[in-house]
Parts: sequence; C-alpha cells; structure tokens
Amino acid sequence: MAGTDTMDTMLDILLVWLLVGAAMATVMTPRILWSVIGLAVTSAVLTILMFRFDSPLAAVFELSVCAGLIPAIFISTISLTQRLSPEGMAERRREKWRRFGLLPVLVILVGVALMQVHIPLDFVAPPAAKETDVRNVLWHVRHIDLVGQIAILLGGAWGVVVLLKERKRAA
Amino acid sequence: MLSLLILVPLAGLLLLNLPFTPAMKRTAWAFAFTVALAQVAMVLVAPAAAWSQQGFLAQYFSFGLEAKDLTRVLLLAIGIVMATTLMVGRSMITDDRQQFNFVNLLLVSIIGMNGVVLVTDLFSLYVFLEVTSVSSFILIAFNRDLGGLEGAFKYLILSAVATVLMLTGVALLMLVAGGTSFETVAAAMKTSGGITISQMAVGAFVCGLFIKGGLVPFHGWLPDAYSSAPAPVSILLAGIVTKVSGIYALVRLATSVFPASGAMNEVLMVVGAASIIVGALAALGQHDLKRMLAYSSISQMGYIVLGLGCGTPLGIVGAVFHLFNHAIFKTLLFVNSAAIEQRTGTTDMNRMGGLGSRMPVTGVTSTIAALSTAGVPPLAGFWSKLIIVIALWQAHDYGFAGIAVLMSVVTLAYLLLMQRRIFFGKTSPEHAGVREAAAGVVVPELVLAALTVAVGLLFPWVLNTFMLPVGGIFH
Amino acid sequence: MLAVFVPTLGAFVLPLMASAPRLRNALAFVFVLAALVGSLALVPTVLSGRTVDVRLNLPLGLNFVLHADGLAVFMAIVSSLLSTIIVLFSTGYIRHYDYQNEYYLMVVLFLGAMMGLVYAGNLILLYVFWEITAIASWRLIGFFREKQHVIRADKAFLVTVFGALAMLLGFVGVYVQTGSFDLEAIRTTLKAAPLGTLAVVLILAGILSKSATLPFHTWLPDAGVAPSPVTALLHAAVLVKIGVYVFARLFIVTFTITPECHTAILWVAAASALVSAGAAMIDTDLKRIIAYSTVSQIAFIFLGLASGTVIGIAGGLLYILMHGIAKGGLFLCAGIVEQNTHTKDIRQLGGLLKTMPITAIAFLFCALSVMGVPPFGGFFSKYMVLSGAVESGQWWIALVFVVGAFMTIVYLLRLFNMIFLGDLKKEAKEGSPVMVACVAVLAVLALVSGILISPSAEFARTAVQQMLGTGQ
Amino acid sequence: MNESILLIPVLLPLIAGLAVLAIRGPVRLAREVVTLVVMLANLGLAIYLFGQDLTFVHPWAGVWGGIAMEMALRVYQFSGFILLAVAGFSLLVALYSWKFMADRSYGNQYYGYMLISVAMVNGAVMADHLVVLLFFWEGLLLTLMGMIAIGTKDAWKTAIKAFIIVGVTDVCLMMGIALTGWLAHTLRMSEIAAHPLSLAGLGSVAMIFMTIGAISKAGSMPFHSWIPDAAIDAPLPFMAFLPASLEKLLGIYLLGRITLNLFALTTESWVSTLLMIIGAVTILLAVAMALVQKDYKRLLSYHAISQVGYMILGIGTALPVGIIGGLFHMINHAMYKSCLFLSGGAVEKQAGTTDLARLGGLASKMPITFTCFIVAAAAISGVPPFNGFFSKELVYDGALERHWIFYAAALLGSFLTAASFLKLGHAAYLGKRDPANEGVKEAPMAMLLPMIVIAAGCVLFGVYNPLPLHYLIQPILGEHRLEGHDFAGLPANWMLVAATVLVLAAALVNHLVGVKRSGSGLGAADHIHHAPVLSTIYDWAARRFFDPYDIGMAIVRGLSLFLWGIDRFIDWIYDSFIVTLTTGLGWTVRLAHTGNYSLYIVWSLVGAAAIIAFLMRIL
Repeated sequence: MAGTDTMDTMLDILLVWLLVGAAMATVMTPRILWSVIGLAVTSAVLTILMFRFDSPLAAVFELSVCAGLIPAIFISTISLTQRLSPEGMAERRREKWRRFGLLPVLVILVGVALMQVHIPLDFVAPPAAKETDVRNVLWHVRHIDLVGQIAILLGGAWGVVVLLKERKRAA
Repeated sequence: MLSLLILVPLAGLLLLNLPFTPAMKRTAWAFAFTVALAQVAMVLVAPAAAWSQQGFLAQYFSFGLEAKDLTRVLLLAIGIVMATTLMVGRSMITDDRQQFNFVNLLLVSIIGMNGVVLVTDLFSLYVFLEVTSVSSFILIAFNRDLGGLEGAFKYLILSAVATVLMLTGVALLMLVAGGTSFETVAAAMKTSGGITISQMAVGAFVCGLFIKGGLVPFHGWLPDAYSSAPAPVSILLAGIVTKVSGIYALVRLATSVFPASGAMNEVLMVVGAASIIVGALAALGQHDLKRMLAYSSISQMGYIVLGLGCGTPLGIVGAVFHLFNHAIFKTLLFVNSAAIEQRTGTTDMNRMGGLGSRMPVTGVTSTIAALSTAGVPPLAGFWSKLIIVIALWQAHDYGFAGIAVLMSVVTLAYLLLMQRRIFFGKTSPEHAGVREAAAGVVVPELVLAALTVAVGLLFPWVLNTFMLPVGGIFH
Repeated sequence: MLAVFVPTLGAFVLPLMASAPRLRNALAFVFVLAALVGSLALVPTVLSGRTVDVRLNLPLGLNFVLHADGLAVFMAIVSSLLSTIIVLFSTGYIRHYDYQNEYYLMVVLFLGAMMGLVYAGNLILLYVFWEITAIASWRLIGFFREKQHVIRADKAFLVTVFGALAMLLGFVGVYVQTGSFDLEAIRTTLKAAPLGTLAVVLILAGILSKSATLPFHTWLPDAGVAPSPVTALLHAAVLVKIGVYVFARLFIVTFTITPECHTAILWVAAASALVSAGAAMIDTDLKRIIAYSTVSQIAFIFLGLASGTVIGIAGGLLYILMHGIAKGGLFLCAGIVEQNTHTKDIRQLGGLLKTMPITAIAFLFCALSVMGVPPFGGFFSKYMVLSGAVESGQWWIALVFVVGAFMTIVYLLRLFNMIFLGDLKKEAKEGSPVMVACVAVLAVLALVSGILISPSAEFARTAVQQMLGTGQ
Repeated sequence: MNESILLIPVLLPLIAGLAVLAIRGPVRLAREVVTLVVMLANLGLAIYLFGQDLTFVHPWAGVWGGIAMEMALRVYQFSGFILLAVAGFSLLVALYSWKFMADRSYGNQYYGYMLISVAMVNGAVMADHLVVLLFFWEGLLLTLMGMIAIGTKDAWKTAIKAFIIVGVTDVCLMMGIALTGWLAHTLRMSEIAAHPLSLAGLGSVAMIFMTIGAISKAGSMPFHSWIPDAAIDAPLPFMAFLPASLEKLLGIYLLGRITLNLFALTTESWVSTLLMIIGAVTILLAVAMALVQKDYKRLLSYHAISQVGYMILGIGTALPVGIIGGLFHMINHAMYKSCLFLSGGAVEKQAGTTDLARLGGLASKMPITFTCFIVAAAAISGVPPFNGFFSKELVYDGALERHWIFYAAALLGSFLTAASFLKLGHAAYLGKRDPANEGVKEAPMAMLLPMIVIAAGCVLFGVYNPLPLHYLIQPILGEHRLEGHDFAGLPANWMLVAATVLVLAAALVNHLVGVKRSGSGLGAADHIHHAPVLSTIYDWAARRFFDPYDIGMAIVRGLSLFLWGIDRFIDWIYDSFIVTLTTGLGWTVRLAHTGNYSLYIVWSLVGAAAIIAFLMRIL
C-alpha cells in the first residue's frame, strides 16, 4: 500500500510542477496564441488535480468555467489580432525575455526555500458537518454569498459595457 | 432589516436596467442618492430594534448578518461618502450615458461595502471584498485613459495577490476550525490558536487585508490608482473603499475573531508606524495634488492601524474614531481637489497659485480639512489622534507615541505646503479667470467641513454615543 | 465666563459683517472690551481669596473646567487691556490693506482663545486653546500674501505646533502618572512624588517653543513680517505671555519638579537672554530688533518665575504687565514709523524726532520702561526679579542677567538714536491721530504703572499667595 | 512737626519742574522767578531740617517674603548736611544761569530738568530704604541725559554715552542693593546700620557692586569719560551744577554711607585697598590729562575727576582721619570746582570762546572774575590758607598712615594740579591780550554774585576750618569712631605741611621754566607734554585708547557679534537644515516608488512572507 501512496504523491507533485510550468509559459511566450493555449493547459491540469483530491463537484465547476472561457478567448484572439511583423516579433521576444527572464529561476528558488519550512500538522481536525454536500451548503446555508456572486456578475457586465463598448464619438 | 441594506441596491440595479426605458435612466441617479441618504438616516435615526436580524425575509434566506456598533459607524461613513461621490459625480460627469453607468457601478460597490460590513462569515467577507474590488477596478479605468487603465491594472494585480493570501488563510482556517463563520473560527482560535497552522492562516489573511488597505509594504498600487482615477472615483476610493475593505475587516477580525496575541499587535504597530513615516515623507516630495493626498491617506491609515495595534479597548476606540474622521476629511480634501481639477483642469501644484481669492469656499474648507488631518485641536482629527496617543502611552509604547506625534508635524508641513502652493501666493496667469467650483461640488464641501468642525466641537457627545460602545467589544 | 465665550464666539460673527467695515471694527472692539470687563468683574472676588469654578465633566477625564484665581485674572486683565488698545490701533493701520475681515476675525478669535487658555482648568482644554492661538497667529503672520511672508508664517506655525505636540505628549505622560487632566487633581496627587523628568522635559519643550526661548526662538523675529499691530499683539502683549503663564500655572502651582530642573530652566533662560540681546545689538531690521528684545525680556520673566522665591514670582508677574505695556508701545511706534517711511531698515532712518515728536517721545518712554529706569514700571519688576534670583541662591545667574540688562540698555538706546536722533534721511509725517493716541496712551500707561505701583503690586501679591498657597 | 514734612523737599521741586516744563510761550521771566523761589524755599527747608532726626515711613509696594518695600525717608546729620549743601549750590547755579541761559533756546527744558534733578537728589539723600534710594538715584539718569541733550545741536551723542555709562553702573547698584537686601534680610538702611554686614564672601561682592554705583555717579576713573565730552557739549551751568557739585556730593555721600553704615569696612580688608588704588589712579591719570588740555572747560572737567580721586582715597583708608578728610574734601571741592566752572562760564559769555589759545590778558578786563578764579585755583591746588589745603592735609595724613605710595601719588597729583592751574591762569588772564577780545567787559552782576559768595565760602572754610568740621562732618562719624581727637584747626603733622609748600614752590618753578621755554602761558606744560615716554602715552590717550567707554562698547559689540552668530546658526538649522533633511528623506522615499508594478508585487510578497514567518516563529 505504501508504494501506491508514494506513487500517488509523486504523480501529484509532477502535476503541480506541470501546472506551474504551463502558467509560466502563458506569461512568457511572445505569441498571444501560445499564451491562450498555455491557459487552457493550466486549467485542464487543475481539473485533473481536483479530481485526484476527490472533490468531483469543484472539478466539474472548474471544467465548465474553463470550457466557457477558453473558446471565447480563443476566438477573440484569432479574429481580433493580426500577425506581428518578424522584427516586431523579435522585438517583442526580446522585451518579454528582458522582463520575465528571471521568473523561472525565482520560482525554483522560492520552491526550495518553502521546502525548508517544516509545518507541524499537530492538530485534530474537527468532525465534518453532517450534510456537507456542496449543493446543499451553497443553496441553504450560504445565501449571502449568492447575492455577492450576482453582484459580481452585474459588476462584470458593467465592466464590459464601460470598458470595451465603443464610445460614440463624444460631440 | 439589515438585509435590506444589500437587497435594495441589488433590486434597484436589476429594475433600472431591465426595461431599458429612458425614463428609468433619469431616475437612476435619484434612486442611488436616496439609497445613500436612507442608509445615513437609518444609522442615525433607526431604533436599536432595527439592528437585529429578524424581518419577514429571515425565514426565506439565512443571511448571517449582524451589526454591532462598529458596523454602524462604518455604515454611516459609507452612506456619507457615497452621497458625496454621487453629487460630485453628477456635476463632473456630464454625459448622461456615462453617468448611468457610473451610478450602476456605484450601486454595485455599495452592495459590496455593505456586505463586507454586515457579513459574519469569513468566506462571504472575502466574496464581498471581491465585489468592491471589481467595481473599483472598473471605476478607476472609467475614463479609459492610459493613466486610469494603468492604475486599474496595478490595483487588479495586487488585489489578485491579496486574494491568493486571503484564500489560503480561509482554507487553512477551514482546516483548523471546520467552518468559516466568525463564531466557529473564534471558538477554534481559543483552543488551538497557538499552533503554527493557525498562525500562518491568520498571518496570510491579515497580509491580504494589508494589501487591500494599502499599508506600507503593500501600498504600491494606492498612489497610482488614486491619482489616475477620475475625480469622483478617487473620492470614493480614498474616502471609504480602502478603509472598509482593508481596515474595517482588520479591526473586526483582530478584535473578535483572531486570538489577541502579542506578536499580532507587534506586527500591526510596526506596519502602522512604517506607513505613517513613509506616507508622510513621500507626500512631502509630491507636486501632484492627488498623489500627495494618496500618500497622506496611507499615512493616516498607519495611525488607525497603530491605534489598533496597542490592543487596549481605548486604542480600538481611537482607531475607529480616527477611521470615521479620516473618511470625512480625506473625502473633503479629495472633493477640493476635484473642484480644483474641474476649474483649472490640472492637479499639478506647481502650475497653480493664488486660488484663495478666486475659490474662497474651496480654500477655507481645504484649510479646515488640512488642519484636521494634522490633528490641530478644535477639529475632529485632534481628538482621535489624542485618544490614540493616550492609548499608546498607557500601553507604554513611548517610541510609537513619539512617532505618531512627530509625524503629525510632518503631515502639517506638507499640508501647509499644499495650501501655500495652491491658495496663497500670486495667481498664475492661466488661472486668472477661474471662478468658484460648481454647486454640486461646493455643497458637499460645505457639508463635510461643517461635519468636521461639528465632530470636533461636539466631541464629547460623539464620543459617548458612538465610540465608547465600540470599545465595549472587549467587555 | 463671559470673558471667554464672548470673544471666541464673537470672532465667527465678524466676517458676516464684512459689508459694513465701520460696524465691524466697532463690534470687534466691543468683543475685546467685553473680555476686559469680564475679567475686571472677577477682580473683587479673586482679591478676597476665593476662586471661581465652572465644571462640566466629560468622559476620559477630558472635562471642561474653567478656573479663575489670582494668576488667571491678572493675566486676563493684562492681555485684554493690551488687546483693546491694539485693536483700536489696528482700525487705523489696517484700513488700507485688503483681507480685513479675516484680520479682525483672527484677532478677536486670538483673544478669545487667550482668555480660554488663561481660565482653563484642564490640561487638554488648555491645549485646545493653545492650538487655536497657534492657528490665529499663523493666519495673522501670513496676512500679507507674499510668498516670503507665508513661508515665515508656516515656519512659525510648524515650530509652535512641534512644541505643542511635545507638550501634549508631556500632558499624556502626566495623565498616565496622575490619572486625570484636572489641574486640582494633579496638584494633590503630585504633592507626593515629583513629576517624571521625561514629562517635564516634553512640557518644557512646548512652553519654550511658545514663549520663543533659546532653542525655539527663531520664529519670533521672522514673524516680524506681519502687520505691526499683529506683531505688537503677538510678540509683546499676549502670545509669548501664554508660554510664560502656562509655565507659572504648571511648574509653580501644579507640579512639584526636581531642583535640577529648576536650575536647568534658569540656565536656558540665561542663555536665551544673552543670545537674543546679542542678536538685537547687531540686527538692522527695526521689528527684528524689538522681537529679539522680547525674547530676552521673556527670559527675564522666566528667571523671575523659576527663581522659586515669593519676590521673584511676584517680580515675574509684574514684569509681564510692564513688559506687555512697554513692548506693545514700542511695536506700535515701529508700526507708525514703518508705515510712514515704508522701510524697516534702521540704517536708512534717522532724525525722525523732529518730524514725529509724539511717537519719538512715546518710543523713548516705552524703551525706558523696558530698560527698567525708575519712574517707569519696568524698574520695579526688574528689581524684584533680580532680587528674587539673588534670594534663590543662584546669584551667578543673577550676574548673567545683569549683563543682559546692560545689553538691553545699550541696544535700546542704539535703536532710539538710530531712528529718532541724528540727521533726517527720509521725510516722514506723524502717524494718523488714532494710532498716535494709542501709542501715547501706552507710553503714559508705562509711566503711570511705575508711579502707582502699589495697586498692581498688591494684586500680584495676592496672586502669588494663592499660587503658593502659603500665607506669606 | 509730623514727618510728612520730609516729602516736601522732594515734591515741591518736582512739581515746580514739571510746571516749568509745561510752560510754553513767551513768559520768560516766569521760569527764572519760579526756579529761584523754589530754590530759596528748598534752602530754607534744608536749614530748618538740618540737625533734626525725622523718619517718614509709608507702605508703597507691598511686603515680599518678610522684606517690606515702603517709602522710607530719614533726615539725620549726614543727610541734613548734604541736603543743605545741595540746596545752597542749586540756588547759586540757578541765580547764575538766570543771565547765562537768557539767550538760550531750550531755557524752560533746562530749568525744568534742573528742578527735577534737585528733587531727585533730595529724595536720594533722604532715602532710608535702599529701593527708594535706587528709585531717585536712577531718576537722575533722565535729567542728566535731558540737560546734556539740550546743549549744542549734536550733543545727543554725548547724552547717549552718558546715559549708557551711568545706566550700566546703576544696574550694578541695583544688583548690589539686591545682594545687600538679601544678606541683611531688610532694606531699611537704618536697620542695617545697627549691625553692619561683614565683608566675608558675598558681603564684599555686594559692597563692590554698590561702590561701582557710587563712584560712577561721583565720576571717578573707570566711568569718567562722559564728563570731558559733556564739558564741551552741555550748557555750562549744567557742568557747574551736576558733575561738579551735586553728583559728587551724592556719589561720595553714598560711598560714605556704604563704608560707615552698611558694611564694616576694616583697614586690612582688600576692598579698602582697592578703593585707595582707584583713588590714586584717578588722581594721577586725570590730572595728567588735564595738564595738556587746550580748552578751559575740558581742563576743569578733568580736574573734577582727579579731585574725586582724593575723596575716594580718603574714604578708602578706612581711618577716621582719612574719612573725615575725604568728606571735608567733598564739600570743599564742590565749592571751588563750581566757582571755577562759573568763572569759565563768565569768560565764555563775555569772550565768546573757551579756547585758551584765543584767550589772554582778561585780568584787567574782568577783575572780579579773575580774583574769584585766583581764590578758587589756590584752594584747589591746596595753597595753605584755603579750605583745599586743610582737607588735603587730612587725606595726606590718612594715606601716609596706610602706605607711603598713596601719599606720594596724592602729592604728585597736587603738584600737577598746581602746575595746570598756573598754566590756565597765565594763559587765560595774564599774558598779552588777544586783539579780538578788546571789547570784553565784566560779567553781569547776577553771574558774579554766586562766584563771590562761593569764593568767600572757600576762604571761610579754609581759615576758620573748625566750623565745618565740628558742626557738619565730625558728627557724621559719631563719637566712638573719632577716638577722641579733633581734626579741626591747623594740621597736626608739620612735616606734611612742609612737603606741600615745597611741592607748590616746585610747581611755580616748573611753570616759569615752561613759560620761558615756550614763550606763552599756554605752552607752560609743553615740556612735560613732549617728554619722551609721556608723549606716546598722551598720543594714545588723544586717540581715545584709554577711554573705558569705547573699550566697553567694543567688548559688547564683539560679544554680541558672537551671540548673533549663535542665533544665525540656530536660524540656519531651522531654515535650511531641517528642510533639506525632510526633502532629502522625501526624495529617497520617492526613489523607491518607481512605478512598475512588478516591483510592488515583489514588495508585497516579501512583506507577507516576513510577517507570516515572524508570526509562525513566535508561535
């Protein structure tokens, strides 16, 4: 049994590293297309991780969000952006490299540092509440959060209206 | 009754936008204004009974809302600042389409802020923080000019960092306490408050709040966001948003939820002192009015946190009182800057001069606000700073008390500098024709100035009715 | 408590009457007069040894207490008397400058705050009025809107606020040590243990900054740029006296402080007297010289009060009265001279005796009173202060002050002959009748206060007895 | 006869003075008449009061720590005597100035100040309370300055100088009085006199301060420099009135009170030797300066200073003989000095100038003035039959008893005095007449009368000297101090008399040699003037090096420059140092806000990590 445990944790660690690598890729690639793909990969890996940590509902949510999000961005990047000229691309690559060159080194360093910190898990987790089903909690117990989420949605809507909508040329 | 504070704006939002009839548009501003004024009236007038949770809605929705005296003070502040922002917004934003959007966004942010103040659950606290942040991002970038976008972007990025920290905090607390409502967490903290995990969680959550509150190590976004935002928005931001999202949550959690540990107080004191010093010194060197006021509000935030950090009930009272006062006179200062911007079109102090004779009301009110910020006696700022200093001295933190007092001299210095550059001296030619600001701006100026002076003079009454019960949290 | 409330509240009514200047001047004068009458009304009660109290308890020990005893009424009369004269003078002086409403508002507010401070029975109330006077003086110094003046006004304001904040810290220290802000309560509790040196030093810093003694004195000469009735009001009659009054009120009546603090105060006062006397000798600006001389005379008053002997304290009190009258006169004369000759540099002035005889004689009378030449009031106070210093054992410090007295005589005479004697360089006609009348009144007052010394001496004696609570 | 009569000598002249000052307008005679009447009344009152012992006490400025401040006046034989002398002289000078001031413009101010100063002197003399003494003493300051200022057009410079010198020393007197009051725990002189203070420690310091006040009023060496300048600028009757008589009387009166009543001055205490040194130095230096003067009035003023030296030397000896000699010299000096000044005035009025070079041969023109001058000059040089001789003998006796060096100095002093007066007499009155003052006629009767009276007084006090000694001066010391011997009559020690006569003869010879060598009366002293060592000293003196006033002012200016430096430094700290400090700090802080958000993120992360680590470790 111990073997499978180590195998599982190894797999999880691998997935986490993959997640971090994809995230870095989205930031560092000069081409927008590649960054969108990187985004898709990150959310996919995240969903897998959630399934592995046996919280199916959260994973499903993540999947639906990612499903909705990625195609929208995908289409917009393809339709709205045009290809950069070669020297434009080179210049962008240089500029990207200058800003984020050190990022991987930094991430590794932080990772190593966090390894040293030993956090004793010396506490007894309290018994889980009886119906812990997400649906029930969300709908019956936490109404206030619903209101919050609706507000965020409306806020987002106005954000789009204000920021992205073409202004008619002010007189 | 409490839930109305959140539901009414939400319902308003929905109603205003559904039918798309032009008639509704005009009433939008009026509706928002009545909501804000109703909130103020509710706090001042409403009988104690209204504050309890029961109401016909109770049986349908289980809103874990409750309002102690601390929240009443905050609600009052939110109401006042919201009303001012609306009035200034109405006179500054001429295009009615824009104005409609502006009002809607304000309604969203009022929901968020009321939520933060009223909620009793850690996670919903986070949710409503997000609501306010979203509406603030958009508001900062309202004019879609380069500065606005850049400021919003910075705020967005740093709020993201804050979110990460807060969520880890909530997750860990969930792990330790099993639930996220204040009571369960408080109970858990009493028993297993000392273990590393809970300390880490508390630390993470508090740092998230520090970022939101714009205190020194985390204040990077604040000057850019404030100075590049359009005038009415910077009034809202400076007046109440950072206070509610950053400081109020800190006060609420430090007093009732998290364990009162010496280390936490130490952290608060150090962060507070650092932000006072850095804020004041940075403000000294500025030549852009709004950036200077931004740094000055960082410095004043530092005072509040310093008051909080000394842990005694008097310290809490001082902190909350200063929070309320600061909301008033900082808004007044930003309204003044809005008035100047409206008339002279610039906030660069070097190009201003001698506006005192041109814009007398703005001049007088800004002097009152400046003196109150610096803590000159007859005005409100003095009393709150005095209580903080007394609390610090009683807690034998002479060093911090010394810093607090000395820095108020520097505060006075840069505010006098501002006064001299803008209002005294000879009028620069380009502003020769400047007349007094529009009515929409002058009225809030007068109201706020009157409020500052009133709180200053009627200090004893204010202290008894509002503040001392806040100190009661502990007994 | 008429004395306190009428001017302070009245101050805010004034700007409303901006339209009718004549009415406004009259009203300002009435308010200041009300303060004077209010304090005079208290004299009989105080002389009979009783004290008057108005108390309104508030939370946190910050209660609103007004307390009138010998010292308070004495100071109130001194400052309100001089302010009435100065307000009268300024009606003539300010007529041809703008911002007059603000000027009158601030002057009357200043006096109201001064009255409040004198009668304050609670440390925080005292501090509040202290700061109001700082604001009023800031606005008044910055009256002429030129850049240089406003910078000077800011500097003065910052230095006084710095001192005031240090004092506030000291008050909080006292509050923590004695548990209350009320002077009476503090007085009883402090009888046992003397006050902590940190609190003493902080409070002293505040007092020194307000009374412009050595380390913090530079703002006083710089504030000479203000309109001359203001400098007269500020320097000579009232503002610096507040510092001295609070010193008397706190360090003599309420606190008991360790002996080395006493000697430290004396040495600071001695140093301040000498430095400012030296500076007065060299400076060439008319008002700066008189300001420096105020700084050195204030050091004399400190000497009297800190000497701890009955005669010294009484001397200090009398000195406040005499110096107020004489220095007020000097400044008003300087105002007239400056207004007519449009220059403050004494090198360009000369021979004004022939063209401005009355002002010259008034100037001479006031200068003689400051020097302490007998028939004038200054003589008695200087003698009593000196014998107080001698009696308190530190006769070395008395020696330093004798040197100070020498220099006072020398620089005042230098000033007199540079302006009024010698050959006429600038043509100047006599000041307007109102202004000259005021100056003449002050000069006569200086002379009369010398000759009829017994009433004021008697008043000072009862005040000192009350302060020390001894039956000497 | 109630005591309030004491107030009259003070109030009467004061009110009259103010009245005279108030009288504007043409009524010229009114001023002189009022002054004369008041002076006469004053003299009558003085005569009446002489010999009485009255005390008048009236509470004045409250009781401070047991020491009462009340107006206490007291007349007893010493103050009575001075009162009488003052009244006499002021009457004579008033009479004299009737004519002298006739054509002067500031007439009424002059008379007003004169009356007020008489009142002040009366007050000071009668004062029994130290503060009252100080009150009247410094009151004189004003009238002194006033009278000098109304002299010539730019006389105010000397007035200011005089005011500063006398003012400064008066503050020393105030300090001395404060110290004495504290030591004796009472300010009433009569109470202190009961048991004079010992000179240990603070006592001597107090005495030094009081003596500074006294001798500066009397016009001795360190504080004398205003008198010669005043001689030229001030109106002449003023010189006769104040510096010559009144101030000397008052100064030495106080010195006498200090040594006799307030402090137990003993021969071996260093204070008395100090006094004698001051006296000797004053005698020598002043008379040396007098010798070379070219102006009638300046020469007389230097002599006035040198004679004070004799009085201080006399009192300084602390021996009965010395003190009596000093006091006797005081009254004699007052008489012949004022007579000399009056003669100078007469010459100036008639001949229009006091410059010796342009005077000459006036004896025949102004016989009476000349005779009075001869009498007074003889008296001052100590020629035997006159009063000066007797008082100098007593002083010599006291000085010799203490130490021969003082006696030698005194003797040399009188030698030079005699020489200078011979020179003056020769240059002014004998010699060939200058054509310019042909038409000079005798001075009017009103000016001559006072001179004649005083000259007669000199002779009287000289020939019949027991009168002044027995009735006026010796009672002051009282029986126990006199140890029985009576100083009246001819001087006891013959050897001293011989030495004096020898000295006078030497002065005559020196004068004749001088005249033969330089050909004119004026040049009589030139050979001394141009002697090798002396000439350099004289040049320095001419360039005012030795003038203590200038030295003092230089010191004060230097000190204040230094202090002004301190002030500027403190000012610099406020103006530039703190401002640059704060802006510097502000600038460094702004440096950190570069504005790129990645830096901000790094900050906030580092901050968060630090806080969490801090919390966890503390656990």
